[in-house]
Amino acid sequence: MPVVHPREPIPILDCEGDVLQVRGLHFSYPDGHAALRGVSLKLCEGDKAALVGPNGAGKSTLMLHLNGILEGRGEIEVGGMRLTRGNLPAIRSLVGLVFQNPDDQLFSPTVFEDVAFGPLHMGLPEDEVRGRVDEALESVQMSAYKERLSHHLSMGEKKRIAIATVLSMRPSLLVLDEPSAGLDPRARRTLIHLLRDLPITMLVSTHDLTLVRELFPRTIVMDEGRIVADGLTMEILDDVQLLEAHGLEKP
Amino acid sequence: MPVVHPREPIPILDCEGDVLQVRGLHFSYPDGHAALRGVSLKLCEGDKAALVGPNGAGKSTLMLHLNGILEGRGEIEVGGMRLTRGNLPAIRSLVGLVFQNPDDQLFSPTVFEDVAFGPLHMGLPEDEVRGRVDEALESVQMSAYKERLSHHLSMGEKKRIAIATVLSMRPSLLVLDEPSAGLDPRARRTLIHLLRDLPITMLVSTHDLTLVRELFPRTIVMDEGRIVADGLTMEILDDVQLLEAHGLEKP
Amino acid sequence: MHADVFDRYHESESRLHRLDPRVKVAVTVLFILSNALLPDGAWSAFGLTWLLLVWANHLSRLGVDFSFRRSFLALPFALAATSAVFSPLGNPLAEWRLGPLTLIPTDYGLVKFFSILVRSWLSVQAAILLVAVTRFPDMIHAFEHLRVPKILTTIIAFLYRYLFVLADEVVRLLRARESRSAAAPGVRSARSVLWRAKVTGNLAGQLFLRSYERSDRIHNAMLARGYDGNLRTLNLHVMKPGDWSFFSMCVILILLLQLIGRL
Amino acid sequence: MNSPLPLHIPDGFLTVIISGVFWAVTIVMVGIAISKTNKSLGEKQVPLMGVMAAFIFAAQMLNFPVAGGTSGHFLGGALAAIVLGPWAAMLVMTAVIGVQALLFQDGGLLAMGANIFNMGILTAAIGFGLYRGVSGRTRKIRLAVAGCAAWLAVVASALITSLQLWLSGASQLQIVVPAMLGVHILIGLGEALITVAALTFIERTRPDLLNQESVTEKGGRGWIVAGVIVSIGAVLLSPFASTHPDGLERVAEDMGFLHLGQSAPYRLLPDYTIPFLGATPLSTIVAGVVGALVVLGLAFVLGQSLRKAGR
Ligand SMILES: Nc1ncnc2c1ncn2[C@@H]1O[C@H](COP(=O)(O)OP(=O)(O)OP(=O)(O)O)[C@@H](O)[C@H]1O
Ligand SMILES: Nc1ncnc2c1ncn2[C@@H]1O[C@H](COP(=O)(O)OP(=O)(O)OP(=O)(O)O)[C@@H](O)[C@H]1O
Ligand SMILES: [Mg+2]
Ligand SMILES: [Mg+2]
Repeated sequence: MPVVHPREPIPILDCEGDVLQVRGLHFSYPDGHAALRGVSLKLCEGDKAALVGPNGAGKSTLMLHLNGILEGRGEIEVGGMRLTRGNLPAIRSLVGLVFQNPDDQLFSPTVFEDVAFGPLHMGLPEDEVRGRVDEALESVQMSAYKERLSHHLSMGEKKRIAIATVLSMRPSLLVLDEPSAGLDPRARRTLIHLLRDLPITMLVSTHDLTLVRELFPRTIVMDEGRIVADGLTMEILDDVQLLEAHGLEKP
Repeated sequence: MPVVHPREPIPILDCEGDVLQVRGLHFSYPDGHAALRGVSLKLCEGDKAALVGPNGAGKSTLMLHLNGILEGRGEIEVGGMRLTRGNLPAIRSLVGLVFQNPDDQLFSPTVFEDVAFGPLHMGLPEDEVRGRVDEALESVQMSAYKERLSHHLSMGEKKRIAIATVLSMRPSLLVLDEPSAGLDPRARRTLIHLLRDLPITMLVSTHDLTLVRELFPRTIVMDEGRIVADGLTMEILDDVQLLEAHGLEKP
Repeated sequence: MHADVFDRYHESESRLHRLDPRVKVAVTVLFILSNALLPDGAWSAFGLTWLLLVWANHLSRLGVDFSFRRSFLALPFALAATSAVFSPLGNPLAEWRLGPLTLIPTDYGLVKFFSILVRSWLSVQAAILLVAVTRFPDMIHAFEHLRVPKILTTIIAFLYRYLFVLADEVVRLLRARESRSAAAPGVRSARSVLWRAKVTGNLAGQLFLRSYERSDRIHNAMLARGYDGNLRTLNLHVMKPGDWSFFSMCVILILLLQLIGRL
Repeated sequence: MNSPLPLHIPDGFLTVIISGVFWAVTIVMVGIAISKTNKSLGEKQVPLMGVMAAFIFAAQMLNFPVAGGTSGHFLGGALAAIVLGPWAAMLVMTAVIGVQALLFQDGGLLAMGANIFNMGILTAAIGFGLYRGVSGRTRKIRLAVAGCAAWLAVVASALITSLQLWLSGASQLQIVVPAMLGVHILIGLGEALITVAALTFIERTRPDLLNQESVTEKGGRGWIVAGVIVSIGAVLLSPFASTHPDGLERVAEDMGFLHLGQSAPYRLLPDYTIPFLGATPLSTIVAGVVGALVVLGLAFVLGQSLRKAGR
């Protein structure tokens, strides 16, 4: 059941950017490779945007900037707060970043400990932490897995737990890096339902254009460290020339 | 350009199994988990078959049996030769197994050494080894990469080299475990062309049903350690009920 | 994949790059040995040794100050040698009181200290130049040819290969930890040091298990390609007359240095 | 990539004699290790050792913030010995130290024998020997001992490093021993905590690995004896070395080395001479007290955290 896309263009690009504003972001890796060459981007409350582009476009690099793990030239504002070194901890409680590979995300022995890490580190009292863990596991439908060892879970289960680890921090922006890679069709379907039902602003990078069509009203195309298109998914996925030019394929 | 599937059914299942015959294969992991519960399968010269099924179906486990890395109950014949401990070396030179993650497959510092590893361990003379390395790299169009260091390669390049490492052994059966996972559309396209042009019998496990439709005339569906369907791709991919029942989706 | 920064090899077209890796390894070891054998205070010999290095830098076409610019690695360790200044031998130069300690630098001690620094600095430069002009896999071959047990060289080859893979993994794990190291506004974050050490221990345990399981998969991949416990390698390098002559020349130069140092 | 510890001796600091002696010991030990692991692991050993070496290397990148911008680091020698067995751990550490020297110039080539001995062989003996001694005991005791072994391994490495420097005339005993020990007593704490946590993790997720005969190669009593002796030696030697800095040197003088040392073209054991006498009673006492306090504190902290974990 693909999302019903409105027929007339909605004014996405005029939004205020109340959740996220990125202005003129430049970044080069230590080896000199320029991965971001001036990225500007706005996200509003409730936006669900897909970030697509070929390997090496800079998607993951951009995402790592959104909660200050990488530091480039340019301005980033999250929830109206300018990202600086000083307020990194606060920003990180607003932006929940989920990495492509859940094995990179889950570093504690049990599911509970992993989901509790964020809230614990935020200095919340124990009761509150337990409450949040339960709630986060509930919303990814993994409550029964609380005491399981992360190591022994299947890929699809790990993905959900990985999402729970940031949900427990109650972020106002969820940033997911290739959430559907390596999932079998059933797990992928479950993930789609999960993402559709989460009432959070999200930015999701993916190579899976079928997923994009089903789930995201808005699509942002990156290539070579720049944003080359930003608009309604149905329009972008119809633009065969644009897709071809950036190593993508019509789903 | 999807492969043109013949309209009338070709007699796949009646083939002699001159390349591979598996009869009643059972296997349990040391922890007691029964991963294969009676698998029977035949492959003929020139077959290109896809092996699909949900996570945990036993696809990888089956593949590890085909060249004797795992040893289950049941019979396996490769090229008319019964697989026993005694003829493992001979069987391994007939079956080329490529793992999902090329980082597990490419364990030597340089591309050349990796591609030479198989032929060297078959005890071939140096000249012959060098000749085979050149030939294998040629057929995956990576001749220019001979002296490169494996860790400098991109994912797509690593995948091709991984295939070359078994091609240099001149296998009569190529077994690939999820070759397209993690590739962007462009790299995936290149891989599809490569596999289409290789004139070798192959068995390929994948979650990518679009790839299956484009590349393989024959599809084998596994679930819970058994083969639940085996036939023409176009028929199997049209059988929505079958797909649903085994966690798959019509592409 | 992106831990490439670890690589110390510098691509260039030069006499040194083309030299047989065995020669490079052997000459470097002799050079370092010669430094260690030169007596303290043999300044002229040290100076000539340094000229030899500059010449080698020039041969490498990486720039005459290539190894110099990267040679301050051993500096932190020099701290440990500062106490050599207070050697009881030789004539006292001063007397410092530092709490209960009485420190007396001596002329002998100073000579000793600077000799150690110079030796170490020259040796580090030689090693830097060696890895800059020799690809690491070739260096491993050189050790193989020089009769280092094959098991050891192969373990090192594996270490080199998977260093990059695992280092990437560590970077990603550290990122995951960092990205969730948040603080609610107004609440003082930061748990106890003990808790943090435990989290780090979890990362180490996690990494260990993954490495261990990966080694299983690699073992499978090796078996699949006919590995039976006997490692075979191609003879990748052949000593050419040019290699021999370069080697002999270096040996003669080093012997000369020793002679000069002892005059 | 810099190593977290100033334990990798660069070239130029050790005399040829000291380098040679430790190279000889190391070569013998590594030779034994090769044949032992070959027997116990067979064809599996190469990929296992190789990847484990990469693991140690990568694990040394792990750090955790302690306070005021400093951070704790992980060395891994004791952990490797506990999970892989002593011989395998020696090979793994040999490869690690070899690559650190060759690729990163972290530690010298001539000094490599000594470095391997200090950080590979010694830590393996202490780590495995002590842990093996309590193999039948409860989980808490095993973890506590593992922690102590990890701490001791670091401290012993630091101690022997200072002794080698002193024997080479590159530093004065009464300065370098307290300095090195002081730093590494603290670094060892981080090492102990991480080792215990990592072992806890492994016990929870793959307990089979810690009881696996083939990998851990349960050696006989020899290891326990060796581990305990080396540890006791390290513990006793540090105050001795600090309080009697003139001991060895007086022997040297009596035997006429001093004279020999000054006239020979290259001195056998330079600086075997009388240092300024009555030097530093206070500093060594302080080092000893700090050491004892730290051990007590460590035991206490471990007990607490284990009680919590066991709840
Ligand atoms: N640590 C690093 N050091 C140097 N270059 C890097 C590093 N990480 C990424 N790059 C380079 O930066 C560019 C952008 O990388 P990035 O990972 O952001 O791409 P991506 O769009 O996420 O690609 P993919 O779809 O493959 O995940 C690439 O060219 C990549 O090679
Ligand atoms: N080493 C192991 N020990 C115990 N059980 C295992 C092991 N490896 C796999 N299994 C289990 O065996 C079953 C089959 O696993 P297998 O890897 O063959 O599945 P697969 O079809 O390849 O799945 P995927 O699509 O996720 O790769 C799964 O239930 C899995 O959990
Ligand atoms: Mg990415
Ligand atoms: Mg699989």
